[in-house]
Amino acid sequence: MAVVTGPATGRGGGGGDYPSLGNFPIEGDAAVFGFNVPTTGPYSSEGEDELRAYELAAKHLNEGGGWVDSQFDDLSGDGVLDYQIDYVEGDTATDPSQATNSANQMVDRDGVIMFSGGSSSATAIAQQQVAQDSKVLYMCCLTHSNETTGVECRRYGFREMFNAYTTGQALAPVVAEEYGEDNSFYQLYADYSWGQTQQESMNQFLTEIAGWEQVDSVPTPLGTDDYSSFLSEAANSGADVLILNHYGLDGATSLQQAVDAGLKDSMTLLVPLYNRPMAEAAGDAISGVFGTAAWDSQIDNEASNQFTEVFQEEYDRIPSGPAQLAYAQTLQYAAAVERAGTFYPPEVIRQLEDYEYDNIGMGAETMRACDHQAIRDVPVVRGLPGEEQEQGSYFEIVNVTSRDDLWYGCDEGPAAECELGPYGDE
Amino acid sequence: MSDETRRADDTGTVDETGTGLAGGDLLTRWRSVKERESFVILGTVVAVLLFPYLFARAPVVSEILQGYQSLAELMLIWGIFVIGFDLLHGYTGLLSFGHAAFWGGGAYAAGVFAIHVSGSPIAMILVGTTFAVLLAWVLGFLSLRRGGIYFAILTLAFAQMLFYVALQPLSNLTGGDNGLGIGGSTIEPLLGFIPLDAGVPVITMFVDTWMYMLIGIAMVVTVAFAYRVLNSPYGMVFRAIRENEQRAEFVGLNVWRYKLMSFVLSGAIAGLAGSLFAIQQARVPVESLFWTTSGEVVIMSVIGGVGSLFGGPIGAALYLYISNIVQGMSEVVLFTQIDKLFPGAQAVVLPEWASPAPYWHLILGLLFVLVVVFIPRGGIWGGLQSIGSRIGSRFGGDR
Amino acid sequence: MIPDAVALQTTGAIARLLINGLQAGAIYILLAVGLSIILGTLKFVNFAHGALYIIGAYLGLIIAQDPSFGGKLAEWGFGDIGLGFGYLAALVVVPLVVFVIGVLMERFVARPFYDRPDTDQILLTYGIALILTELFRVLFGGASRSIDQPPWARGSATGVPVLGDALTALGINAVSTWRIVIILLTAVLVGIVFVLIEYTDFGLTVRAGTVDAEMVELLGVKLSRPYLVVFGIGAALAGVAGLVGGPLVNFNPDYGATILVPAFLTVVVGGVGSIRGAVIAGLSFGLIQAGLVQFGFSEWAQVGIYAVAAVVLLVRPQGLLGQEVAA
Amino acid sequence: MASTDATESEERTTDASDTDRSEATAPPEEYDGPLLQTDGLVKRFGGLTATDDVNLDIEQGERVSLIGPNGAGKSTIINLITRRLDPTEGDIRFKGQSILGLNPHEVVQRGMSKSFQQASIFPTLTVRQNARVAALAAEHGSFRFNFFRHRDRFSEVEGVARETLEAVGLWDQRESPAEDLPYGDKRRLEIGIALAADPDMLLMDEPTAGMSPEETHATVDLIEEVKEERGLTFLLVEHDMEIVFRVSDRIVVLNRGSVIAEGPPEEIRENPDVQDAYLGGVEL
Repeated sequence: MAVVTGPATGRGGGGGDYPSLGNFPIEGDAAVFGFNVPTTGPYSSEGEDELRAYELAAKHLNEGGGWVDSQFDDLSGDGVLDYQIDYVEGDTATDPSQATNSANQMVDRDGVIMFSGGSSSATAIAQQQVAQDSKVLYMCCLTHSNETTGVECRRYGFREMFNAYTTGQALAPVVAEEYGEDNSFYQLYADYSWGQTQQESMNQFLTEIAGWEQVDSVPTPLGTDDYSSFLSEAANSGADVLILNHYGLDGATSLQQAVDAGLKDSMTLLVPLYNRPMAEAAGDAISGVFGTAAWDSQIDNEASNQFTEVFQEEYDRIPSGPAQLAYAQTLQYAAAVERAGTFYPPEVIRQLEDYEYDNIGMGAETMRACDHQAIRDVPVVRGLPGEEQEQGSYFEIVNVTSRDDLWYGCDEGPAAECELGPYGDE
Repeated sequence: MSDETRRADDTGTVDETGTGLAGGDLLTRWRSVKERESFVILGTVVAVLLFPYLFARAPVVSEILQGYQSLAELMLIWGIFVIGFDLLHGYTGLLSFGHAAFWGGGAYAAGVFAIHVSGSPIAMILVGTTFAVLLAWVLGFLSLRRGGIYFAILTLAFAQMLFYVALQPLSNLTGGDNGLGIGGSTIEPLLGFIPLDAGVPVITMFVDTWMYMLIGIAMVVTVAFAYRVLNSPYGMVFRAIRENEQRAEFVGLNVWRYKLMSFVLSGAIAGLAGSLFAIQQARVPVESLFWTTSGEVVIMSVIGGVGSLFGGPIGAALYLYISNIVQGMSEVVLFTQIDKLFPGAQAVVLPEWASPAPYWHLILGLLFVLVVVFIPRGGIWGGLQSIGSRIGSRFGGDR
Repeated sequence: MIPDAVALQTTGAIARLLINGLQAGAIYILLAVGLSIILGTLKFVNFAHGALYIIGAYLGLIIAQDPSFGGKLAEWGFGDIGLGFGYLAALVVVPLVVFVIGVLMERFVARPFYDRPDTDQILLTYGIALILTELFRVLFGGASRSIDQPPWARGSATGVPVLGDALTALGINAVSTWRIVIILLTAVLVGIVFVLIEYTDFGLTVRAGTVDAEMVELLGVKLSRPYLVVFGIGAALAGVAGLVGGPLVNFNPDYGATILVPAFLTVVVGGVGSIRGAVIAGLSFGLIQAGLVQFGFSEWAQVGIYAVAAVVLLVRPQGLLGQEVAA
Repeated sequence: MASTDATESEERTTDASDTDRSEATAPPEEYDGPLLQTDGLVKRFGGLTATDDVNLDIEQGERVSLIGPNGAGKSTIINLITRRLDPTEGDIRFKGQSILGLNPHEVVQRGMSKSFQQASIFPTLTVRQNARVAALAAEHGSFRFNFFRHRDRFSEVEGVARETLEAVGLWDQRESPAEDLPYGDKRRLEIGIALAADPDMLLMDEPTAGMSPEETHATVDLIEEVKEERGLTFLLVEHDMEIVFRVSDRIVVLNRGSVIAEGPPEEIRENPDVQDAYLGGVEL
């Protein structure tokens, strides 16, 4: 993107003159958002649900409704500043290259002022990079890796979702209470950054908080689709608990295979993170298995219920966790623009940083300035038996672990490795 | 087609440079001019300059095409890659299903160098290309032991092995599954003082930024280089090997060494393209080593036209056009700009079921199979040429 | 004398290695045997072999169960096309249907391309694989699916009478019944094909045609029909692989391409055209993978196969049991 | 090339990646012993002995024909001499030096050229390009690092190509693709390719197979012509006895892998062993 400096004022700039930066100032009457989700490939069911939420968010921003009316006081329900919200959609196919291309297209051709979406950390990290380099804001959606707000963090990216580190923290007290304290556990983990940090976090917190003992932790190579050798070693280890740190569909496969091998009879199974494609694919295998989830419609508070209600009204289906993230992050951006009084990205970023809020159904939260990570609660869930599952409902909420028991300081854990980079107006 | 000798007006196999009858009619002179090296290079320069303007900025045209600058850059980068691939497949007759190794290898080498040593774009290109050359030497040595399908499978297997190595054992260096984030700020200005995202003076309207200039220059250099190679003794030997390997051996040529050279030259160009990719994206996704990347370059090459210098880039452009723009056409609007030509005329919006977006992979697959079945050595460039020569012969009479 | 406990531990470790190696290799073997006989006899390279796996898997799902699909089928109102006839029905129907698909492929895809260069065959079948993958994606959606295990083979094999006791005695405590079924089924199917090719007149014709097709035709034996059958058998094996792999590993339209690469490697390492070679290579891969996992080098399990394959091919370019070497 | 012929299942073992040694150990210039010698040459395929203790001496400038019934082992000997196969036992010397361990192209570089049984040409290249490729190998050796010079800079290559095409009478067709030539012309081109390498010795594997009588006639004329002009040494494998007797100085008769007779044409014609071997086959 050519950065041509010169005086130009966005309409409704309010806060005075800002130079051009990225796709600011907006040309025309509408501010365009980009929704970049997987609409093809194995994660498409998740992507499609995100898209529904994004479209709903755009509709509410323009016409009012949902959280725009009730939760976000900054928003008017009549566009953002003086602009109507328009949007373009893209397909990431859960492939980082494709995600980059699609994001570039939105930024370059469609002139989006903000884009959002993703269902894997690799695609989110790739898009965050596009955002930083082109000075267009990116609101992450579903990305669970520590790196997103750790070593790969970017000034132009914000994450509402929690991460692998906190998953272990959130699960440990819950499973300790459920299964007692004298347990030994065995871990299998997908051998890449997400899996590695996930198993580290499990090891640390199950040992510290639950007082369990790790027997062994074994990496499974990426691309493994037959876990039998690994599972048979696990079964032979004498451990009481088996933790399967595999993401998404790989998680469905390893869990199913563990159940088929009869491991559920002899061991307790745990998975770190549930999502809908995984639950759909795993079916009855998830029954009784603890894990965490981005959000769930059963979380009972005003904002959550309201979102479930409007989503169901619009689409006649129960929203998934990522849908809530998509909806929330779009509104968070819009509200920050209203507070800043301009779409000028550095000002919007400053409004988002260290913002404290309690309006998306996950309790009190802070969007931390040091790593752009939302410090929030984490829902712990347990899988439902196959016959009790229905569309959109695969697990029951067991606990929502409070943010006071979670997270880490700005100088520790993943945050210590984060360097956000420039605002673009320095 | 272009490689077939029936068509003497082919840029890849210029044979009779100007030896024909001098002072023939205009058409003959035109034909002889367009076979000169300088003409080929000049033509490439003009095309490279005009392309991003037409694709991303020109009124009407760019709006109908829905093109944009960064896609134009990507098309050129892949175009370079395909030229390299075609040197091996189209001209030497060796089908590699592992060219991702050189593209991804070059990209990673450039990226790692940028992060740990220097972010100078020129240095990145040199490092990436050199790495690809070395890699090609090793992989060529291993996989050229057998021809035909075995060569295809061996290259595929070795490239996959590299993918898995980058994915895990070397993930500290490569970033593993997350890819290697280089970051736009790590990449230094060109020659130390020209930021890549700054506009190029005077011709900004055409090329926009220095990023494009860098890629465009690389494209011109690649075309000139490939043209030279193809018109050197090597070009002739490569074709001879493709046509009849045994005979080539029995005229006394060291076929094995020439094949290795073809592999290395091809790998070098792929590595150059990979380095540019790393610079343009400021990131190297690990998928750039995955075999689907090798598959993509095969498809581009075949669709564009095997064994022709310009078929490759056309195939690349078409592939990327379909996979990026057609992919997103959730509604098709015909005659978008018609009111500018005929005031009052209305654009036509096709119903949603007629949208090609969900079928873009299918469209590419069908196109690919059709070309393989009916014009395996021609592709789109061959098709264009035969149309061109038909028009030519209508107006110029028989040669 | 080795104390009993240690002995049990050792036999247990070996037994686990064998079982794990066998089950990991079984699917590769099913795919590789089919690929190998097609490549060996017909000299035809089939990059669409993985797509046949996918066809087998989806077909099996439709016949055995009542799945509901996404994709265009759902949009057009045919999202619930499952028949629900049960797994055994699928086990009968799938090989037959995929056999017919294989025969059609030979007749209309492979045959016109026998005289074209090898590379054109690769390109063509690669293109067909792309199209089939896409058709599945468009019709059924991109979501991953799995086939339910039939009730008679559900759960852990340690619960099965006799077999379970034997496994427990060997020190194996985690193996699903379904995996045992796969191992047995693979052994039976590959055995049948082996007998067919090695000990019947049909097999004799096929093998003679492999050596010198021209000569066989001169002797008045028509090879076109045996070729059809060979292609059909190879395809059917891939279809069965999809059907029996479906309950084990989740599949989506892209999975065919994923599984094709190791299958090809199995063929090349085993030696083209050799059933025995494919079996040995498939088993070796399985054992290497299982061994690396068992002895604590699991991060090399994936790379290991490729590295071993590379070494084998450098030392013996024609593969373990390969016959000819055309330089 | 994918030769899947069962009898060729054991290929020569020389690694193609070996470096060129032809230049390094080139034979001395003034060598006047036998040009080609085979010394107790044996080739077994499994249990089958295809070549059994064959000793050939071919003098410089001599024209020798190798004849014998089908399966006598003629092709095997040619394949052994051209280094497509490794002998089981014995030695092959060209210009007095053993060529075992050389690659085919190195043997060609030393001056032994081969014309194939079928017209082995580069089909989609033009006639002139066909000749050029051969001339290039003759002028530049088996490999040279010159991928960045335009081929028009190599006038010596062009000269040889032209000379060759004129010699085989194809200069006028130089711009047509080789595959468009009639069969006889393709064979002439093939011989031309073999000649362009400027060999000392030419192996011809059934040069008139599949030709019409006129084409055969023209080819024989061509051979005679070349023989006169260049003083080449020939080793000819041929079925057509008329040609054999017309062009040969000496004939070697093979049966079941062994030499059963050799001598000048008249002698061979009278030899009872030869007549036995050909019993009912070809009239002599």
